[in-house]
Amino acid sequence: MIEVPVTNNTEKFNSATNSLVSTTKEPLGGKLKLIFGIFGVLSVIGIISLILKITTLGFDAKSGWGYYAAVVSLLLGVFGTAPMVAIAPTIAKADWHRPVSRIATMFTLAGISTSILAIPLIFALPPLVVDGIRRRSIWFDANIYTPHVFFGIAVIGLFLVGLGLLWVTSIPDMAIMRDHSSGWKQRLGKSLSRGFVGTEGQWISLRARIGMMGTFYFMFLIFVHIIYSICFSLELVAGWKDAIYPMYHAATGIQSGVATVIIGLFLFRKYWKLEDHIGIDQFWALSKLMFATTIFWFYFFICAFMIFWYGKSAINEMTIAILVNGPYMPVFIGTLLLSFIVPWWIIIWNPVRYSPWMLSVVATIVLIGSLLDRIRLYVISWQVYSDEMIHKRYIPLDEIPENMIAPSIFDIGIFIGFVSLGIFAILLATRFIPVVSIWERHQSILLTRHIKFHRTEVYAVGKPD
Amino acid sequence: MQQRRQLDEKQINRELLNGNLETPKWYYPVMGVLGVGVLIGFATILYMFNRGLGVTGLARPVYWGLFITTFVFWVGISHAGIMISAILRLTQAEWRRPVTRAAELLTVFSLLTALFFPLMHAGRPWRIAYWLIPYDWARGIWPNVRSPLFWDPIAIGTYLTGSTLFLFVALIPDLAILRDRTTGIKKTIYSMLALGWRGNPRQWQLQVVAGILLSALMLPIFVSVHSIVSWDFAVTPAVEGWHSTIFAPYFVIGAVHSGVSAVVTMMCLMRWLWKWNNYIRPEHFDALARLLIIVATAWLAFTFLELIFSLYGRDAPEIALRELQIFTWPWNLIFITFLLTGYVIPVGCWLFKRCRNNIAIMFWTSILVNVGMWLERFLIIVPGLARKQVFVYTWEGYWPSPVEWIILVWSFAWVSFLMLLFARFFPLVPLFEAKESQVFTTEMKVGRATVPMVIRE
Amino acid sequence: MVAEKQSKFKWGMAIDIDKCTGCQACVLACQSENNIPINTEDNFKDARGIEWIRVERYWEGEFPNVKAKFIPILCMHCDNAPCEPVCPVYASYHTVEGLNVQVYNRCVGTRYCANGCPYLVRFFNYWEPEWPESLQNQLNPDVTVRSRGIMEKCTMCIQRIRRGTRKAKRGNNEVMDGDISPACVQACPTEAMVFGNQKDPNSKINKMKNDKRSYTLLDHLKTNSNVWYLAKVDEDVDSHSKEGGH
Amino acid sequence: MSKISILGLYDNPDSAADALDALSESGFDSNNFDVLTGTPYPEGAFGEHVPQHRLFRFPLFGAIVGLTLSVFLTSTTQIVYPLITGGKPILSIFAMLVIMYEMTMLSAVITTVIGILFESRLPNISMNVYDTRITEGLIGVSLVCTSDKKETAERALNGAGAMEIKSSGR
Repeated sequence: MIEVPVTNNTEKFNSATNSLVSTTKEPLGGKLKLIFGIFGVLSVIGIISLILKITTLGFDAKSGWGYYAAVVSLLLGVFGTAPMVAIAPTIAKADWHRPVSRIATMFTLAGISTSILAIPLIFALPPLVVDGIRRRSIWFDANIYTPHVFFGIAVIGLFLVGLGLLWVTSIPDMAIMRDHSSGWKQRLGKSLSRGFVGTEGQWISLRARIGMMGTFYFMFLIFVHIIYSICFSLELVAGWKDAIYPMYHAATGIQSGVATVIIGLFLFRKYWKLEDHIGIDQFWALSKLMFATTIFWFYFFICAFMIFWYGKSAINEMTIAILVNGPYMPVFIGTLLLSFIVPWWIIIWNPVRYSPWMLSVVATIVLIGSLLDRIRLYVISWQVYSDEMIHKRYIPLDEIPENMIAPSIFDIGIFIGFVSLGIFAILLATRFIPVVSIWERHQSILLTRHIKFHRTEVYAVGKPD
Repeated sequence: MQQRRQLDEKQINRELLNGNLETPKWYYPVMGVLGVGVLIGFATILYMFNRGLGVTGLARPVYWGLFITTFVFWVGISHAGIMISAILRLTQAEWRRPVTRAAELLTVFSLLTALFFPLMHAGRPWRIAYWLIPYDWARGIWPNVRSPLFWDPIAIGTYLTGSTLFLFVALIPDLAILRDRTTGIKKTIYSMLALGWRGNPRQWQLQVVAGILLSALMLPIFVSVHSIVSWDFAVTPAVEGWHSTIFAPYFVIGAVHSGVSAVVTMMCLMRWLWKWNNYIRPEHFDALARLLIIVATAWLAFTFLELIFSLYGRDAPEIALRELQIFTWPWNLIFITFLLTGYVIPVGCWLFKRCRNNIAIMFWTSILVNVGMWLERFLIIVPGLARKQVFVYTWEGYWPSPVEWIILVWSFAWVSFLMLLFARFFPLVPLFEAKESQVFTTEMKVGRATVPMVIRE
Repeated sequence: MVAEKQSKFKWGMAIDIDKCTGCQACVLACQSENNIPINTEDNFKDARGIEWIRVERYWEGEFPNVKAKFIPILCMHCDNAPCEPVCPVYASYHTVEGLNVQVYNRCVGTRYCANGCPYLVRFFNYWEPEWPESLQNQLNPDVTVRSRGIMEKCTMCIQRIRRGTRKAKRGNNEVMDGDISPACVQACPTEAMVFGNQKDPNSKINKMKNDKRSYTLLDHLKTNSNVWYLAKVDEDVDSHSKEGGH
Repeated sequence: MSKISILGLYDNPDSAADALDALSESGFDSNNFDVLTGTPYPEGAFGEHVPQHRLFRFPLFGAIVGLTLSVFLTSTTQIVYPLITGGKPILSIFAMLVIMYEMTMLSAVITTVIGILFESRLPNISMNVYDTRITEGLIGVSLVCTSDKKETAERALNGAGAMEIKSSGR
């Protein structure tokens, strides 16, 4: 057994604290104000587009809501599932997650745009009873507005739980802000850290709370994905019966979440000068996650497709026409390329997985692929919906529309605006919350060592329970 | 968490080879009992071949019954090996080390057993070679690549070949240890099998890389095998209860659930039979039980999605099927038993740390899981066929005949027999992994506390 | 698909439910024509009886206004037959004449086709078939006796089709509508069943299948079956009655 | 001049590492000596020459072979015997996909295993001297040299504190 020398880490701790606390001050100098301004303006444009869309379109023109629903779905994936990158490795006790977890968790703040966007969509969703007849629904005989209410609660709940998760995981950092800064930051840190001084009891309860909040967030997330995917697309297409679809939705959501975290990590690392804290290991581990989720996209897709293709019944043929070779076939091919083939082929090469910027390019491709995927799924669902058709056993092939519809100018405004709103919320938060969690950084300083092993040097990781 | 236990190589050799270098006292009696079971089983199979499939309980429209259930069950169990050795190897979980070999072995033997069942359930098993290989070239016809039943042997063959090779590659260093500990004819055989292993850095490096590379290659096969098995069922639009898109991942996660539970059962037995208390420790059970909680919960979620979507269409035959499956005697009893044993009781136990660390409790709960998982397959296959489409004129039930039950029991005896036979000649716990774990773990002092450390290169 | 166009024939059947009395003559005719083992009471109790064609009976209405409805069900010889692609050994495939045939010699008895079939018209030989001494000489020499362990099903009396086409060829004639008829069609006392070539534009079956009463069973599965049913005419109920494709 | 093989046995990794250093100093080529252990040690733990392997080429090669073979097999068996089943196209690409996938993986696994054996130079039938105690925890340093250098080698091995030195000619 190799002796591990006892080292004094105080110096490392202090330098980590100082450099990370200073990131909340002026990482970019004057440019930061400009960036804030741009995202702020874009967010305002998004909100204006939203209001205009509601006033000009109304809730009855269902086919006009397809792109809107696709954007909500995309944001549920991009912003909603990003914290899973922090939660899952924490539960699995992987040691690489420590510098990543804060950035991933901060995306819960961007959930504000999902929550705002989701509420108008609830009004556009047709009730469970259409023309006096109950339509097919996973809510069976429940009250006719059950999905509306449940989805509203779930989306807001997801946002609140996310905020809770962010707060719980940053309590020790709040205490650090209280001790190492001045002015409003100090006051805010004091009130948010709730008297955290780092006693053993406080750490134990902190860990328990993080575990609970993480699990809770995960369950909420899966719940939201299941409800959203079923109620806002699958149920609108008469005859579409696809049990794997909610899981497909969640898995692809996680794929886009991982992509978001990679891009976020890359940008923060580069422009906030965090090279000391975020290593290549993190990108390496994230690339593996990305690889796995990319393969999941194809797996879940082929699971459904194979059944439909082989089954060949009228319902199956209709489903394939809607999802694959119907009017949205070009979009589907784009998805297949950008969500699976291209990222998969790039990411199997080891050098790519070591290179942050290459990985970010792949992540961007994946995000575009996710957008196309959501367009393919949601726009047609809202396009084929009609009050007469919904009660049929299935939609006959000749009733499926021949052309895809184009997004309106408001849809584009909403998409850009609300993505910006999410980013704006995160940028605002970085003025106060360090983008790399200081306490977890300390933990990794404490628990990882380069030690001498006979004639070589090895890297040892402590695994406390 | 791993408690560190300082063991030197001599002690590891002595303790882990205790079943190979000498025969344990219980060995022959146990093998005798199992051997009788195996013989009875083979006699029953021959009887069935001789008389025809009329001796089973199969009847229209339930053309597939216990045999296919058991086939799916054993293929499910076979997912233990790669789940444990590949996924845990890739995620660098230290606690996988003592379990990998046994899990891979279970994969190989359960696949071998699983292959018997489609063979047996065929009407003319002596012509089955034709299904796999076109033995009669003059006929000018090849197997139908569009048939899921042709995908099956290809997928299972791939998985079996891959697992066997994986098992062998990881066995080479241990064969070298056995070669060094034996004499005479045994030494010659072990020497030949060990391929002249010397243990130089090149060989060790390749051994480590091989583990990772083969795991990465086996993982996609592992997922595809049970997906393909599930597609046997899911592609048929005629059977409403089968034609579901969720089947592939649902079967895979169910297979992982039952496979990992089977590994737990096996670990308990290994600990009791060979007294490997230094290697198979409560924390291993703890870690596996935690993994199982997650797997089981995901599996339950899939079960409910499947159920919800079967009722979602509001089709009469589908509702009739679920009525049979959930509310009609005796299926309601089976359904309740399946839920209780497959999820509620085991997961309820595993939530408590005390149960996770108690080997007897882990043993019984893991057996319960597999009872539940067998019933699950039975519940999917048989009622699905019994209530096929709207032709109420031909709704029939099915209950297995004694011949089928005997063959079911035989399959368990057969797998155990093969496992014990293997354990007599080869070590079940990988010795070099146990030694590697001694080298690659250390501990550090943080204040007064001692924190175990893992060395990464 | 290309091969199918080359053939002059595409066989099909139409059954007028309105004319069906449920007399079971077709069942009996099929039984004796095709060397099907005798279905004893025990066979039926085990649900192992083999009936290539069966007459399903549905009661409708409450007593005393009860109506019996009969529907003969045989292999639909679907163009998109779910039973065909699942067979690993091509024992079940589609001929160029539009028939779904079972090649006994290839069959290994996986019974997968029977699971794929939504109409439940495929049968498995659990035992070696046996006939009482008195019936030994009754067996049809044109039809193979199926050994145990293989699937069998309605062939549309392919032996009669072959004989008919051969005869026409020998005499350099065209096969005329009504020249060929399977045993069940021949035996039907009310002429409810009609067999014919769908590629012959003047054939009776073409007229029947284009009738406004015509439907196919389980058409939502889009099996494209080649057996058409003509719905029962019933003042009380609309034309698409319960036994039809649901 | 005949070649001989010499084996020095050590009971701890540090003296084995010293022995390697001593052998290098005595002018032996590092390709000719080797450390034998019963346990995998981290790479370079004895200051040995870290071997390079090209294992990753094998599965790639295997995958390409398997894919080609399966594409050929599945497409020709369908095209040459065009039996229509269930209205599916004669060339059913999605059904072929399954078999192509499995065969690709199978041949990748097989070539990987061949690659592993090849790259770790197994089976090894050389008669170099060996000691069974290596699998019991001792560390062996083995060396192949011409017989006239035997003395130098033994001196180097002894200098590092060898428990025992074995040698054999061949």
